[in-house]
Amino acid sequence: MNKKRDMMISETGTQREKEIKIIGFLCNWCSYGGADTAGVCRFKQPTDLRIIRIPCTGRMDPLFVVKSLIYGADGVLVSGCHPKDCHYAVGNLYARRRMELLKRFLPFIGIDTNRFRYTWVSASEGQLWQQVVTEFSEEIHRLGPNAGLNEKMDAETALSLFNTK
Amino acid sequence: MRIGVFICKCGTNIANTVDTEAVARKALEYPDVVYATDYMYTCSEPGQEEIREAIIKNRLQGVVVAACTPHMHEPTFRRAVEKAGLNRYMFEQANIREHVSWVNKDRESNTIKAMDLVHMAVEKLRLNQPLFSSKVPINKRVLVIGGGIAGIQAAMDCSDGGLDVVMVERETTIGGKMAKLDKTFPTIDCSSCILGPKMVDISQKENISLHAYSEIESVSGYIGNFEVKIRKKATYVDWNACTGCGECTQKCPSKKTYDKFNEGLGSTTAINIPFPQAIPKRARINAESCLYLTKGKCKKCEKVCPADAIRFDMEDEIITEDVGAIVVATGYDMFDYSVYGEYGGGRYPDVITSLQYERILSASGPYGGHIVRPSDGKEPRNIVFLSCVGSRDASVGRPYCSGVCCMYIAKQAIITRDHLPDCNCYVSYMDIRSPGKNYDEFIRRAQEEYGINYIRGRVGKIYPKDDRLIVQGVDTLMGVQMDIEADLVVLATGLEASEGARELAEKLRISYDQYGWYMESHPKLRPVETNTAGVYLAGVCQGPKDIPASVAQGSAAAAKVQILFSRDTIETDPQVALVNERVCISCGKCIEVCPFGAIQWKTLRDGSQKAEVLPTVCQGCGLCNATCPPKAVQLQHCTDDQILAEVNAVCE
Amino acid sequence: MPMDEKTKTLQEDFEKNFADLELVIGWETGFDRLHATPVFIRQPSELGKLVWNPLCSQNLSGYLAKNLDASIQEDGKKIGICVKGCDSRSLVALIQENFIDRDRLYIVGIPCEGTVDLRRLMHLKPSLENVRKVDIEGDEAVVETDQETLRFPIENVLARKCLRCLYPNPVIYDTMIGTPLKPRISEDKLYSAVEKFDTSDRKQRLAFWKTEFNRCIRCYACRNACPLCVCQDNCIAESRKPKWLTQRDGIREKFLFHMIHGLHLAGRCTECGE
Amino acid sequence: MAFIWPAAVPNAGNEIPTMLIKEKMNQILKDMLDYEAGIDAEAKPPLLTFDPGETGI
Repeated sequence: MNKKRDMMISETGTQREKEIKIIGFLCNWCSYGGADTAGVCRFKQPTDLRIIRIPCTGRMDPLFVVKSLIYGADGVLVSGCHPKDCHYAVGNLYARRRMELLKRFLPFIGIDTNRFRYTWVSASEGQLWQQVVTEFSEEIHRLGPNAGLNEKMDAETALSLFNTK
Repeated sequence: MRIGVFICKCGTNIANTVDTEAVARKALEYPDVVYATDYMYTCSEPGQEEIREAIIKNRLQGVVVAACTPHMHEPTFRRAVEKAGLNRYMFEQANIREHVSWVNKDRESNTIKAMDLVHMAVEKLRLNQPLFSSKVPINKRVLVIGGGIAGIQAAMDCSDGGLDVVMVERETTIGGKMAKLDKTFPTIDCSSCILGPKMVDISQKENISLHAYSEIESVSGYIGNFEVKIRKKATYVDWNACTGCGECTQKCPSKKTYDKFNEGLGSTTAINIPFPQAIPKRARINAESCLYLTKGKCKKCEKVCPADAIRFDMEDEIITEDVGAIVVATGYDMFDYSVYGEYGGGRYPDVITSLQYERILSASGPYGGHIVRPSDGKEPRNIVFLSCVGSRDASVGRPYCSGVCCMYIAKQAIITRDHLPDCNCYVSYMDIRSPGKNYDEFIRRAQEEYGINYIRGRVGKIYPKDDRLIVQGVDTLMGVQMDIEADLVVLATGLEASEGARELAEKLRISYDQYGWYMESHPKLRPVETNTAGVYLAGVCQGPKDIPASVAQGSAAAAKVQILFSRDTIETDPQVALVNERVCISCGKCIEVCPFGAIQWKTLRDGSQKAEVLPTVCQGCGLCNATCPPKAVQLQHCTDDQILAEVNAVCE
Repeated sequence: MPMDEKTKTLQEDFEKNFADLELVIGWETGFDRLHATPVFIRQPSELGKLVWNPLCSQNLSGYLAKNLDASIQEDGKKIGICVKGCDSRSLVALIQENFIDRDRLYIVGIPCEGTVDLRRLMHLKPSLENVRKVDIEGDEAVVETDQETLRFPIENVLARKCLRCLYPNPVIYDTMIGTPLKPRISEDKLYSAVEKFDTSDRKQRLAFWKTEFNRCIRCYACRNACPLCVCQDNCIAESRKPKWLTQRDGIREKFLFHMIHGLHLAGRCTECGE
Repeated sequence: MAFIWPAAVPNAGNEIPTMLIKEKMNQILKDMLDYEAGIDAEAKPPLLTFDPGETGI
């Protein structure tokens, strides 16, 4: 899979460190609007974020985040309406419990929790959105590409890593 | 599947920092993409024409447009796609302007990002299904809950608009709190003079069926097709026979019943008619205090009644009404003044609430309009009005301002000065809130013309001294402590949600805030609608407001109902959840989390129960889809597979 | 109250109430005295099979939601079920989610000293055979065989879930057999294993889980044994539409399956050790 | 290659410690919402409900 990504880069001529890809799950009513506002105001942002539009953060099953991180996404950002501002009244109230549970669970299975972040951005907060994307992208660049659980790491190397405790 | 991709240059907005040709070329490599081009202004007439032609020429089955934000032109492109014969949901829009070209200048990484976004849109489109909105007939009857001025206004407007109206009122008479008022601000015109005719209209209109002394038992169904069960509480009087002559009320021996209409000033008989202009003007027997119903003696009213209307064996009756829309106008209750122990509310007879004082002022009140002290019936020489009792005070859980007290204090003081010119009126206030038309002038008149002493400060304590009351407070403007010997103290108690408002909200599945005020769907833009389709709000139940605002909201809610009923059927939004019955394990989690009660049990032939989504009620939030363990329920146009397709497009 | 006395009172209690029971779920001695297996008794005569000893470790409430449709009330007959402390918590969790109707059950709660983990027992004494009785006295496990009586310190043979048991006494029951017992662990040390595991470095934990989950062959036994996993044959691990997991054998798929199981049990799992 | 079992996790046989995952989940929920499953038959599972007043999340 990554072969395709590298080929794309070499095709455009400049050899760059592997492209960082961040998946953003944005709620359609608030955060997607906030990202639009940031765009309309031309607030400069890094280009690593790929936005997926969902009707509400209540639609976010924590499994989407886990699957993204396991299958190689370098970072996952979930953003929705501020609590009590949800277009569906309670969607984000359910979501914040699920996201916080996931945020505290990820380190236990060895996934760096800084690769996942959830925030609340309303449709008018373009400035805040720029800040969230910029900060998160820098954080993910610092962490580097996420190997995910690629097959290459066989048992021996895993064990060697482990037994050096 | 044959997909066409259109990359919009949007003039220079996109073309400046995104290589649209490369993105179009790249798009051809994605699976199922058979046609890809970039175009100057895709959203323009010629642009849409280009899409239409490309669909026909290349027999496209789906279209991806990479341009601005879907919030802007998704409807436009969907119509264009529909005009060309495709289903409007076989379309995806990638946002490469606000999210790409406008936020970064690096042309090369912008192009890569645009390619990825187009790839994600293509992957999602490959899993899109054509969706069709269904038409559901509307039952053009409206239910108005609450017979106060807001409810009356809503019912009148709907009825004038030719709609059948069902009004349910909890008390025996409509009129709500306004019927208890003597005069209304700022024009001091008599409350029953402006309310009475409207109440009579309600009773005389053929298309309004009034259920007084009734409560909502249960509400089921959805917008356009609500089924409401109404509990007609037992009045022990057959209202068809009763003419409201009042003979029984004279002869009834049990005189000690709590007079709810007069807020407990004086008492009334067990069988009573609240006030002369009551609509419907019918008697009701109070089961707790009627000698026959409690001890089995008496039955005097039965003997005296000329119309033989007394029915001691009467039971509650549940009736069902099918309606298409519901207007909630359940009004408010006054704050319980006994919470402020230091004011002696409930302990000293001469410390009364403002509503009790209204009854004292009112000609149909217990004292026939003469201002006297409830304790000894003497005319007061000093009256102190206290504002913000149970408002703007977080310590008693009422941090909000009730909005109307400053105005009605001034009105009550002015009327008092009219009745008793030599009676001194003091108003202890924190701030004066008089925002309406002629409101502040009214307060100014109270101070200057009627010589009412406005003292800025909060009263600390009220204690009796022989037969008078010492009101201990402070005058912050003069910087002195003040003690007034008052004959009568009127507490301007704040407004709070009416008792039972929360239970009703749960039945209607509308939400309310922590004070019990009902939640409008948008505080500024949609104040009379709720998040539950088909349920509208009017009056104070949505938040403290005065009579003009309540009437305005009554008309607004009626207008919303008219809009809803202007069509014979409702077109449902097809982006709703759908249950795959073979996968559903009947765990009921979706029903528990659905904020709109859009999912119900459906019993299959073999008796097993599966979840079923009502397309008209579902708002498409997707909570059920995220909660369902076996993923039996899928939000159409945003299914798990479609989101996973986009995730996989990025993660490769 | 010693074990065999508990067995007797257990049988008597069910005998007494068998009139309004249609089924009694309990344990009986398995193919040898060292194993106990669940038993479904429909005739009062079979009540003699019921037994209670430290080998009855299976969580019987699992059968209620998954196999028997315990949510529909038939002719007023109830289902009798024996539950230890941990099993009763699973029962409550099932009732919380309306999988079972509480008044459809006649629950007999048994405060439990702990169940013996046979693998640990075999680990200590591989040559163990023709066992006659296994008992727990104080903090020792007593295994009587034809030849000798063996005594093991309880920490070496108890199942892992019993070593950290906070609820030996049933949280829900109609009758209780025996007197309540003291929990074997205090509240704060309940998650000591997890806290200790958290101290290791993140990379090592990832490697540890990758190695462990690599050994998983996705036989789904853990899912089928879990009393709260009621999706059974509709599990998204095996579903084509929506396609969360493929049947490909790879660390990603296995890892994701265990995440699905874990996340779906979040806030529901009662650590019954099944 | 003998697999050295981390002492932190007492384990009888060679089973995969899946219960560690569930214990961690329960620990988080105990800290976050002070909730324990299977204790109160009327309580609603935490992820099936919400509390508008809660902070810190």
